[in-house]
Amino acid sequence: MTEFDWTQLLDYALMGMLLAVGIAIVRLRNLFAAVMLAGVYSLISAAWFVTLDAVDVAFTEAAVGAGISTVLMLAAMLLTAREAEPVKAIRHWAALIVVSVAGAALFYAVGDMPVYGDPNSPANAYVGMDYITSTPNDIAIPNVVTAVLASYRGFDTFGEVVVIFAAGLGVMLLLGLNPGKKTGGEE
Amino acid sequence: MMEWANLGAVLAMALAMAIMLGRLFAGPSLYDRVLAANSFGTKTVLLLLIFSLLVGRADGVDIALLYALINFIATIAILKFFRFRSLEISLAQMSLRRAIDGDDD
Amino acid sequence: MDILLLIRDIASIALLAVGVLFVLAGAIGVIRLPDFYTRIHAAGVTDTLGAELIVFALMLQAGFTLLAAKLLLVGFILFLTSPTATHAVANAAHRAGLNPLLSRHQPPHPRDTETGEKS
Amino acid sequence: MNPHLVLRVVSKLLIPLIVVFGLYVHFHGDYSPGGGFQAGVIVAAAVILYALIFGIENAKQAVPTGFVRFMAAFGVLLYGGTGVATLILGGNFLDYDVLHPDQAHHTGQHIGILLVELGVLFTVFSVMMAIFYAFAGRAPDIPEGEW
Repeated sequence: MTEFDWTQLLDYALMGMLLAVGIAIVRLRNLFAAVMLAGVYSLISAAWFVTLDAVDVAFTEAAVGAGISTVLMLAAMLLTAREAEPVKAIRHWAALIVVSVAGAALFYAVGDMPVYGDPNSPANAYVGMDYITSTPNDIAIPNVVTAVLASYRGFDTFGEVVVIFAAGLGVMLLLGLNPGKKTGGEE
Repeated sequence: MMEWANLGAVLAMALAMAIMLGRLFAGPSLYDRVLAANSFGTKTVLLLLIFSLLVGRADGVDIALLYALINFIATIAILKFFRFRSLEISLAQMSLRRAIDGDDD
Repeated sequence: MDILLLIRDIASIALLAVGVLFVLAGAIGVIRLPDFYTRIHAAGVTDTLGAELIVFALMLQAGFTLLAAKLLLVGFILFLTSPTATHAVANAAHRAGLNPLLSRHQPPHPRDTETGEKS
Repeated sequence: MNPHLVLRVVSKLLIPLIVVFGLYVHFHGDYSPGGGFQAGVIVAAAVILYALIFGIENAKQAVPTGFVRFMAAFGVLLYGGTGVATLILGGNFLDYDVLHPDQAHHTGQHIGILLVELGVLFTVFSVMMAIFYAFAGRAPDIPEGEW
């Protein structure tokens, strides 16, 4: 296993692009460009998830992050400003300190992380391995992610659906589904 | 031999994506950025296609298919919502102007 | 049989190389050309052709499988959406009044020659 | 002439394709990546594309707001109802094995997962549409020649 795995070059390229896009989003004043770059960020991270073999996550990221959330944020931006307000320099420094401390803590923690794809890591060893071995017997469908989401963790998914429904309910109650009809005559 | 060709193609796509990113950051007008973002999406689709054949996992093709569709929708949305604001007309001014003109299409 | 496989591989590599060349040329054009309307030439035209060539190269690799059908579908969708998106961007920029970079002869912008309802 | 003739023709071709792809993602979710959540988002994206190109008023005729309101609740009801059905049939809550007598091939699990994901699809689709209608419907719709 001494041969160099050339596909990891792709991982480095994608991570470098993620970093560049993240910095650019922070630097940009124009909110339209920032929303567009956020979509591009989702696109790159989804491609990166594919190279890490997390296809279900990549699917969600592609559909939600790059597609729907871009459209919804643009639609919401019709009602707000299009340029970001300049921020005082002192607040930049405070943010920099917080980010540096948090980043240092994360770097410190990286040493304890298991190797990527390590089958003996705590996340993979016990319950994850259990799902993978027992899905063909219990559920008999090939996609383990669907089995875990819909069957093993059906309660959790039910909770998620209720959360999404509550979010939609909040939007419907606060903004209404036919806003043009009521307020159109007054303006 | 085939693997090396695919690998080279994947890395070339990543290079093209990086170049597009340069135009995306620099682009003087927003239309340059939209163009770069759309082209970036096309290159990501190609990267995913070549990558999924390179490693022999067919799942990447589904995601590429989704990208090709979603990318188009995002581009149209940006164009539609940007045009409105590009004239520096606020929402109130626009509805006022339309009320005066009386064009109700 | 081996000869056929070899021919298939060589054809696939050739298509892939030409497609990658087109895509890279388009990328370089987008970063190097002077104004928006020349950049859209570089991006729109080469993207479509390069993408189709790469998709055909990958279809040769996939053989007669479901994968090849999906690749064909991706190619079809790219063939539809890529030129359409380029057209929409160019149309929007033109309507917004983005002027092309011209050397000496500056014709009036079409929007100014319309019946002047936009003042 | 309509300024967006090309867009209209192409999106008329694409919108059915996107919806069919969304349904493929849903019903093929057992075998390949995807599921109800992604499918709901994709189908909502198709309707949003229609709304972007043909106007929000036309989209509201195709997918009425009452339908959106009904489906958002119906999805949650379908999910919970599947659980209650398994309770009535004698299993645990959301234990799909009792839904079908064929225990050897776990057909009940297949049916249960499809039903549950269908509930997710309905809710996600309608919530996405509701958010889009609520935000994009507040601004005056951008007329044809303006973009």
